[in-house]
Amino acid sequence: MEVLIDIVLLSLLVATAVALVMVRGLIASIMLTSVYGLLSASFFVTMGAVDVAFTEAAVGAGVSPLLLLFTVAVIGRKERAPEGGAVLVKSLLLVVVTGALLIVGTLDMPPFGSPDAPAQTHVAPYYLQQSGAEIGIPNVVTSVLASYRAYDTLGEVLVIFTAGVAVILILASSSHRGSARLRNATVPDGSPHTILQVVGKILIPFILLFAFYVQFHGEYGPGGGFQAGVIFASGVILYGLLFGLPTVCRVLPPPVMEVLAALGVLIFGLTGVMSLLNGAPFLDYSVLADDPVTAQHIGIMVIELGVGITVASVITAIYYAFANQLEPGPN
Amino acid sequence: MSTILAWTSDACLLVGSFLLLTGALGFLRFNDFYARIHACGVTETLATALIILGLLLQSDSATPQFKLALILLFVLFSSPTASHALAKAAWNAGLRPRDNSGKRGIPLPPRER
Amino acid sequence: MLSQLPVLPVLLPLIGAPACALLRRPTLAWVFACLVAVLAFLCTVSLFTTTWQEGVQTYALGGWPSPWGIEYRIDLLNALVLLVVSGIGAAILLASRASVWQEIGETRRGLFYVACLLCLAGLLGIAATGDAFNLFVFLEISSLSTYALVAMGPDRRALLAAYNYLIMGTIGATFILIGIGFLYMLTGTLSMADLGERLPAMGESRTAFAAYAFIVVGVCLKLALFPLHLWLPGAYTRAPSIVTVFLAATSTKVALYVLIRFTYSVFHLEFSQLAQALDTVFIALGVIAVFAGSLVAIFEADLKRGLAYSSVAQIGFMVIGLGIGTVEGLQASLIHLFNHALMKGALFLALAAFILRVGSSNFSSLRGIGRRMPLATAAFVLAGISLIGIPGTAGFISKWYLVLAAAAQQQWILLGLILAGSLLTAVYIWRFVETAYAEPEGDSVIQRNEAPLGMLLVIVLLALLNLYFGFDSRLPVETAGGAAQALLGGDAS
Amino acid sequence: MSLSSLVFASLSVAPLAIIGICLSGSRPNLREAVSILASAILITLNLVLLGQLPDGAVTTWHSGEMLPGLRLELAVEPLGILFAIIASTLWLVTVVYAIGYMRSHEEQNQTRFYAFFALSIGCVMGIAFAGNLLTLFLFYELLTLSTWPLVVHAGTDKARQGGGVYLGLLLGTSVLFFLPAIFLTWWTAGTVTFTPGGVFNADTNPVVLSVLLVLFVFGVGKAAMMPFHRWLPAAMVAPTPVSALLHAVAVVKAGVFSILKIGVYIFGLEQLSAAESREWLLYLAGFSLLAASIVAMRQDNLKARLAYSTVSQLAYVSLGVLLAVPAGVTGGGLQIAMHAFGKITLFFCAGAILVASHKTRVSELSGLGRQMPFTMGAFLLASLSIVGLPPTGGTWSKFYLMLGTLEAGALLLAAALILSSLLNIVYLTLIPVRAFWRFDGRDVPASRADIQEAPLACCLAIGFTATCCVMLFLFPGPLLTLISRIPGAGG
Amino acid sequence: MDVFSYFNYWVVVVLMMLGFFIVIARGNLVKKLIGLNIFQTSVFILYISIGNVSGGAAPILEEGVALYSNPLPHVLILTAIVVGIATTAVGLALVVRIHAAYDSVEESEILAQDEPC
Repeated sequence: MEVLIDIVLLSLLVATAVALVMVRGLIASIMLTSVYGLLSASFFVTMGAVDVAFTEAAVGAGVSPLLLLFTVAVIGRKERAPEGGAVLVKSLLLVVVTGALLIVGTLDMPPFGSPDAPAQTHVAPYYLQQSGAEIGIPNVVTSVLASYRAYDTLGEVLVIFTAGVAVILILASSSHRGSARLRNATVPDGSPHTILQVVGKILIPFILLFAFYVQFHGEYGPGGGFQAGVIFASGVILYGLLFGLPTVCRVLPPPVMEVLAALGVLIFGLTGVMSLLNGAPFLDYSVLADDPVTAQHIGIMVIELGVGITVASVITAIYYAFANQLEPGPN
Repeated sequence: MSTILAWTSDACLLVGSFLLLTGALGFLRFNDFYARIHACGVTETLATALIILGLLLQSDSATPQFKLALILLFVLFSSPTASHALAKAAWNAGLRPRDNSGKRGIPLPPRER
Repeated sequence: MLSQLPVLPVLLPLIGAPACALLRRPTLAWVFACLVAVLAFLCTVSLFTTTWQEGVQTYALGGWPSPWGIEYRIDLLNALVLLVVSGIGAAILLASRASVWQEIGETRRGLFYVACLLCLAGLLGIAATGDAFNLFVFLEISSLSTYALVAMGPDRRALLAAYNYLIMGTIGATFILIGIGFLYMLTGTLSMADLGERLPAMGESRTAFAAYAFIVVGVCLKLALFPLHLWLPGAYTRAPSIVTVFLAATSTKVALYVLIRFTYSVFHLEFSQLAQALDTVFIALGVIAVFAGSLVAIFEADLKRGLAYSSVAQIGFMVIGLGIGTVEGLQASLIHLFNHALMKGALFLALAAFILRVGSSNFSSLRGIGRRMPLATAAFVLAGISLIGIPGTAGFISKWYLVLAAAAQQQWILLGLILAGSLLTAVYIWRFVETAYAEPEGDSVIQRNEAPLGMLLVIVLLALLNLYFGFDSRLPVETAGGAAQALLGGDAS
Repeated sequence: MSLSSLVFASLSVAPLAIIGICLSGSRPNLREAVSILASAILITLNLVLLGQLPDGAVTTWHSGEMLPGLRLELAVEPLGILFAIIASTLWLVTVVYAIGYMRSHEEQNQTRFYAFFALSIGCVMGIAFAGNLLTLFLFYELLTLSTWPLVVHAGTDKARQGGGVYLGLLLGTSVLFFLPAIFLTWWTAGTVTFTPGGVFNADTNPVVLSVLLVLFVFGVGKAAMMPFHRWLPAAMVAPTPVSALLHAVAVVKAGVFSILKIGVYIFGLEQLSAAESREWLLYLAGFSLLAASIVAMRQDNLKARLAYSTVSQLAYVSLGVLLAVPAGVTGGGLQIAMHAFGKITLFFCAGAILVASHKTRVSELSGLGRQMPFTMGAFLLASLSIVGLPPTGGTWSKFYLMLGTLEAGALLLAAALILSSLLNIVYLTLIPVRAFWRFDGRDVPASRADIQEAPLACCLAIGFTATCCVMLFLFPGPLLTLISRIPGAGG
Repeated sequence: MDVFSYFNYWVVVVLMMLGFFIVIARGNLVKKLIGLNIFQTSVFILYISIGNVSGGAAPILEEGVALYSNPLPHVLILTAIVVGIATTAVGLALVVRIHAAYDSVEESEILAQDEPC
């Protein structure tokens, strides 16, 4: 049964990718990207990677197409016919060579799904067997993410922070530093989205609530700071789409978002510095409490919070920066 | 009792899937944008509801049931709203419904001109 | 606190970047960034001496030992690269103010320094980490910030250059990711030290071969090794002057480090029969890079672009050393890594000063610059002479060891090619000297207009370091020798 | 003063002079006074050094190791002292000459000229006192770089083109041949320090020696061995004092001096004669000196003719070394000195003619002896010295070189030397002869009536060097004594 | 199962190459980024496939479950997804600015406006 679902999903993925190669027009491409993200998320579920699936659904099928759509709204949806001739031949050649190399690489791989493969027998078993005792939370992915490889996660937060800085830097105009201008204009469109606004008003609080649930439930089930941040930001973006950029900017001013983004990273980083100051290695949570397991709990909680804050505020700030490009006015 | 529940659940899932299929068929076969939205929107709302209902009946602990119920609620809100948003966007962009012959059928209401 | 030393150089800019983002005033951000970079450099110096005296320093992040956690393993190679990157980084930030204030708009300056610190943190993180995946993460931090920094260039072509760099860089990073994935599949570990131990046990595996191939291609994209260098000239030319200095002096060095690390620490003895072929490829590509890069540089009308191509050529020299594949070759490569950072740092920084004062890096507008900015020009010439490899400068030491390595392998043709390549360097450096001193002035009256003091001091310092390390080369030579010996073990020499 | 502080003092005169020149740039008189004073001090220092000259080569200073077995070294030895004294003396003379020339020619950027001039002399001192190949190479390259601004002094396109050839050939040969040769020497012998008798073991592979010899001879591009002589005529675009400096004092002499030094202290005569490539290099030198003479004959431009004459005369020195016999070395050493004084006089004369009459072509000089008897007289003396006829110093160098060829049994080369001297007479000595005696019958053209002798400073310099040519013939003793102390010159 | 074991990897390879092809063959700057997205997502699929254990449950510890899938690749890919979206965001920001500067997002049209860069 699992194999069947597997094959179906993979076939759909291939079909989507092929369609992406064939299709012309950016809107269609973006929709296919979204479909691709959703399909791969489903695939991840069948592979047992629920956390990844959650994230991919939020990012691959959500945020990423959203950003693409914003871009297309600015630049237009047209796409020229693809280059033929030499470019095509060269690209095909390159792809075929690379692909062949990859195929050759797969030939000596351990069989798919084998429990005896080195990947399954060397480091991973330690996490599965020891994390219960050492960290004390059921979600092993969170244990590894937030404690064993917390430094990677710090790097990840920094990546998203960097992206925020980069987007704001790139899209900043000469007249303002922040990601958006606060203006008094109301919703520019003549016809208010009454129905959408009503439904939005009902749903958005629940979306935000759900974000908090995901944030703090990450230790027990799929979820965590990153997913929570994305969901929170989606709520904010939805609000912005329905009620206009100025409205949402009044609620969450762009400068505040920038400060929050930095603060999130700092919360994470300074947690590590705390250990450092107490003579333990960076990000060693054991100094946070007397009981090592409790200490791990506290540590994970705090850094997940940092992750959540940064992700939510960076994605919101990126949204502001892009949405600002849509606003008419001197830019 | 459990047998009846199982049967009901299976029936819900089956009908739900069938409705989804018809929705997809309609989406592919109809030649008018609004008709396509209609096909998807209507069937999807019911189909999703049925499928979640079927899953609800299969589950035996409280947490998943609660979550499924929330999802159902969410879908009931979002799915029609999404259809509405699509149709409204198309209308605002100037797209008008067509009749079965493929010609523009419904005239513009005077207010819109 | 001494036990925390290995993590501090990375940690300081890493925490410093978000803190810097909280500062609203650009001047404050600049001061803060400088402070952080200088502190990081001091930590690196201390780390370097510790490593020098006591050998490899390990540091388990989060208290989880490798391979379960992420570990920093600082050996001489790491220490050397860290030293170069943090030293040059600090120097450049200190010198940057005038140039940044001219080229970067008011609204962007504060975040510009945040991005600089992020880039620095990323590069240092790559150079320090002992974990393959952690390396990827920090690679992305440095890359993303670099894309933004390049896009800050004054010309609209900067945007396109940044975009091209983004596409190429991301393809490279994804290739590295694929390689790391294959490695994990084979061995079940991500720690580089652990990988190095477990890979040989896997025997001659095609998966390992593919992994290596993908990592090499990915890194070479970042390294801008010919023919994967296409992004480099655009990015270097269009980026703000300070960013160009920073990239040229640090980023390719780190990429070379990654290449060396993967080739010798992770994959070492495993590709015994393949090594030969691979070495030949490296040498061939290196030689082509040297000649192609230099030739383009000679005929380039824009000095900045010329120097960018010169970087392609110099990377060629480093890769040749790597390709020779002996302790001497590797040592030469590392010495050149060190020296080239000094040379290109001085050259591009002096160029930044020219652009600051003249407004263009075109040869035609640099006429008579030698009289307008005598000290900066002199420093440029000194660094240029070092680039050529005249005795008495650091560049000579690099070339000497490279020639030594080639001679030890009886590769006389290669030796000749290396020398001929150096000669091409002389041509484009001299072209500048000619422009700066001998050409008649343009119609404007030349007035003495030296670079701002802070910038000038750093330029002169870097140029003098070129001289210093030409006479007292113990630091790079012995470090590189030790590092090369440690990497290759008793295998060669 | 100790030996090492003397050497340091010699080396630091030029840098100090540069500072003085730059500081006094706005006041020409003071500036030139600084130059003259500096050169006088330098001569004195070198003479003192000569008085304290120890036997063999004595290392006076060395730096820390730049690379294993490689460091900067300074050493005192007879050949170096000889070279230093010649160079410093001629610096003084050239400065005096330049005062007259530059002022009456109204050249631009004179401060730069004098500063780089001093810098070149500083480099020459470095070359003279270099204790090993690396140090020699370092100063050799510095000399190339510091003379380049002098070559392109005029700043015209033609000057830049000439400068390009100059730099390209000199840098190119040194990087492509000289540097590998140093490397190979270090690789084979383990040291690059100048050692009397050479650094190579008796069992060194002769093939390696052959290769090395070729690399050195071509690598020292300043020796202008054909086919790498093109830079010398190309550098003729420079002002005359510069040409004098390049051809008589600094650059070319640095080249042949390096060759001589390498022959004596790196190879040693025994190992030198073991190198098989010596044979055909000898013949190349022979060919070079003949061919350059023939080319010189065909040049109408006076300076170009002198340039090719230099190419030819330099080949004498190379030939002397390559003979690998004591007389050859002595002849080579003498030739450096004699040619220096002879050629610098010729260039001074050429410059004086240019300043006074604005003539650059040989064919225009007929009859000029009437207007410029002093200059033309000096020209005659100097050309005799170049040819090697009494009563001039050139006689001795040619004599020893002939002796060397005979000692080595190379009769063909002896014939080449004689033939070349004959050619010298044709293309050099005939110029003043025609200027004096072959008057073409017509009256002096009106334009010539106002031609007078060159400025006093020029005449002073010319007179001094011409006198030196004669004095060296009459009193060659001290010079010969000094040269005989060169290891291998058979004292 | 044996045949399928490689089939799975091969499909992933095909997916990766389709993405890669879009990146290098398409001239539209947005389309290139979409291709990059697909390329990266496919690599994620590769990683998750590596961590798959037949019959393994999601790595959330539960009483009575013995076989879990490998959590480590999941952690890595969580990070990689973030990296992916970060790259996309920066790339799109660049595209918006490029459009403002050149009024086009087609590579050939942009290159025609400048000498090669």
